[in-house]
Amino acid sequence: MGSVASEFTKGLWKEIPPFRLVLGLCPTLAVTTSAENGLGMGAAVIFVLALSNVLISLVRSIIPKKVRIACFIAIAASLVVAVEMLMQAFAYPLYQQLGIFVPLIVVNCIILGRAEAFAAKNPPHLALADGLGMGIGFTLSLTFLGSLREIFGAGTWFGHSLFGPNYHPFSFLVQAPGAFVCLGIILAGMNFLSIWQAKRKGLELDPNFDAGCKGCMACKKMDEIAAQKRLERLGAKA
Amino acid sequence: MVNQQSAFTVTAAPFWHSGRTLTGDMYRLLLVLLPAALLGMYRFGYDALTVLALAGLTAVATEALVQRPMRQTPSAHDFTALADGILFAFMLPATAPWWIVVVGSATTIILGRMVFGGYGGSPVCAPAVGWCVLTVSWPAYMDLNGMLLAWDLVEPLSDLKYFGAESVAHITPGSLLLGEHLGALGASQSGLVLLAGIALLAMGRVRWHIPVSYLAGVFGTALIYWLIDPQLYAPPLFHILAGTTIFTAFFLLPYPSAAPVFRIPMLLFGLLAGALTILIRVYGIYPDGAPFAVLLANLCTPLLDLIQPKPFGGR
Amino acid sequence: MDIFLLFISAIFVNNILLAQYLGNCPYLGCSKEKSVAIGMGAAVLFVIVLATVITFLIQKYIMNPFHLGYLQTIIFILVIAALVQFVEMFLKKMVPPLYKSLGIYLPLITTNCAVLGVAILVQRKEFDLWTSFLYAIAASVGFLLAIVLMAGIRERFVVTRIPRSMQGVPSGLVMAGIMSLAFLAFKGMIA
Amino acid sequence: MMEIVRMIVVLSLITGTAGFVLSGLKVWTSPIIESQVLTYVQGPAIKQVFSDMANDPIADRKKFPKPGGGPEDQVIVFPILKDGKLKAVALEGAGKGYGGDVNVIVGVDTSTDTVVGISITTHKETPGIGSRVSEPGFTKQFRGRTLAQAKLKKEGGAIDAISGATFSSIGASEAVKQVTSWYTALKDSIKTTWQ
Repeated sequence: MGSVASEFTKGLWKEIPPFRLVLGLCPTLAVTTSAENGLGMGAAVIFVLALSNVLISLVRSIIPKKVRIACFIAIAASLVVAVEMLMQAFAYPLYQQLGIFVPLIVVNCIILGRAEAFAAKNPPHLALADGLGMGIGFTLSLTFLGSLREIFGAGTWFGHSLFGPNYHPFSFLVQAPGAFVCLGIILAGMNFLSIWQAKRKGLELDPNFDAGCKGCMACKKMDEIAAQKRLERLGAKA
Repeated sequence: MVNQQSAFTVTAAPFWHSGRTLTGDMYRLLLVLLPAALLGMYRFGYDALTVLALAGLTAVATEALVQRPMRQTPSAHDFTALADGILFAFMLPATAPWWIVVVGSATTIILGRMVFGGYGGSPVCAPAVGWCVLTVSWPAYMDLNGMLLAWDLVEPLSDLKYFGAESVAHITPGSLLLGEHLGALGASQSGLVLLAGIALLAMGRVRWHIPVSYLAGVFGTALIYWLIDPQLYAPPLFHILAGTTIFTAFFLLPYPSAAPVFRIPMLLFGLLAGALTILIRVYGIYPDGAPFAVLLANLCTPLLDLIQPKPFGGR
Repeated sequence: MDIFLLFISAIFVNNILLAQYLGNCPYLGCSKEKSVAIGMGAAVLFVIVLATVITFLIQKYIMNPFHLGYLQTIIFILVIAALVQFVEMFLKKMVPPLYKSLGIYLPLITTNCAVLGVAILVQRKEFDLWTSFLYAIAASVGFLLAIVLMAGIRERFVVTRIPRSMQGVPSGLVMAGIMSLAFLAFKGMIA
Repeated sequence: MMEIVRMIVVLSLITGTAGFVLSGLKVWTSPIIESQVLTYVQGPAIKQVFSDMANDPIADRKKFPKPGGGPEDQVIVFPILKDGKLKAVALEGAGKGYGGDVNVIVGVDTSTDTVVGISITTHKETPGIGSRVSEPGFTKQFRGRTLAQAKLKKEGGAIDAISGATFSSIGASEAVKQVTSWYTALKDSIKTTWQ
């Protein structure tokens, strides 16, 4: 186990959530139509993630193994309800903008993924560092993607016009298809960087670099199922 | 990773080359499109030439630029990028501003094919992707009527969309065939495009199933609507000759990697795209839905291709 | 006729995956193989319809009378989690063939945001029970359609020269973008 | 056995604590949320009706018992004051349109008992057809009408329904009627509250 600093900083670049660990795609795609929405969503996620990590880490020894997922969900859901209320009370326009994606933070794989992979095995101060780091990394990515889409897709940044009236915004980017394409290209860029770095340092490439959502149990299981099906088919043919 | 070319190399010598090459195919494609392009230039003037040249050039340059980091051997000499660029330019208004042509042409190459590994890997028709991206981004600059104000003619499909079937009743099939109306740069020269398509068929570069079933799909669906209410819906022949229908049938739909390869799937593919074209023209917000219909049909290609002939002796 | 419009709208115009961005994790995770995609799609259809109806009844007969609306998120997710567990046990015991084809996907569905998303959406849209039921079916059929089409295309990626850094999720995302672009053709057909 | 007891205890402990904390949070935030919602949903509509307001009707709002409603039902009245004196009030009513409720803010002048104007806050009507009830072409008709005139022509009022959007027009008109009936019932207590 690393130090607080290393647990914190890994979320900022080495394992930055939606770009490296492909976690929490739905809000990443849906709310990044502008930089401001990305930032707001990120703030809500920081709050939930950091607190849920700490709480889960605190109660990790008393939770029975069989119902641990239910406990994680209960804790995360309470925090999400709290965020919902706070957001309505103090940032109502943002709440309206983010819409259904605020309650959906609870099923964001990032929360359960970190709970399962980190908070349930580590002491609270490390869990807090991990949660904050991951949360801030998530916010940075969302703001980055939101800025990219807003600047080119609408010609503004945080609502300020950038290029003047002669700029014809490439509005493909702020529509649904643009979200997918933009995120896909950014992920490809991150992969390209990993490959390039590995080659330059003469290291073996992490064999899992494109395995998809690493922290989320669902995807791992999915690959197992796919492999199993393939085996079954081969068996049937032979 | 069973991902590289090695996936294909499982044969034993000797081989016999059919003589058909990619370069040759593209060369013929560009050649048969030349008359339609020339007529487009004659009708829309110098602008048309600029758009064609810019689109072709951008396509080739983008491909070359993207191939470097992808570590592919440059393949500008096989004309595929040029052909994609020209096919894309054929669907633009002749007066499209330069930046729209550049962005669209680059999108065609990058999103349409390079992200999937280049020509032959693309699951969708690349020029249709470029056209659709531009249409959802800058509808005003892709609006044929609005962009070609300097000409006294009208664009039949926009008129149909906004003013109803009466406003296009006076347009005869003959004038549509000759392209005596506003329209996309090359694609609206229906007569010459049709001749080009027939030439490709005759040369054996395109099989008849897709174009014929597509035109049948367009005709059939339009006929149903026309029979329901001839006052409200345009006649089927109008839908076949107006807009980019014929161009779509011969040049977009049979896009090599994106169309099915078996006979029955090809026929279904064409019919599906034809029906979708009319549905988009009747209900959608875009006057000419043909490239969208191409994309939608392309998405179904892998599923359609499941309808395969049984191998002899297979179970 | 309204039912027809509801279906067209939920399947094509406002597709839950391509226009509303719900359920993208399984969309990208399970679309590498057609058989897996069909299994996942069917399981999602089953769970979404069941969960929507049950959460609707809970909202109407338990939460509204007791003014517990603010606890919607927590109650819904716990109900869905319990429901999925229960369905799994029930299928295992009572309908083994169905369990064999759908059962393996069920544990993964609890954290699928499409399920909670549809349950909350029908509340926000203030549908009645019958409309909610139909909407749940339509939305999940849209999910099934998108994921099966995607799986068909991605199966072919195995034999193409996709650049190394685009393999896996990135090419899947770009393809999803093109699919979403194609579905924009239906825009305006139904308001 | 021990295991099951522990599971139940832990789960109920967690949910119990969560419920306790959340209900506390709810008690704290609900008044703030209410005024936020009013500011961002009803606020702009009130501003549209009364372009020259001196006070903040959202902050000065008062609740009155709903006429004909149960003991817990309440109506919110937004006062428009000038020099500390009541000039007009705004109330929100709802009527059933084509797609769902049409919510309308209605401003009523308290000295003349006429409608100052209406503004649609939320509706679920078909965009482009029923949604035209929120356009000035329809809402302007209510300006300056007496309470009796503020309904559709076929009901004996003075308002033209939008052709092709009859249900939506009826919904909006129902909402206005609801407000006028409340206003008539509450007029005296409103006037005594703000003088």
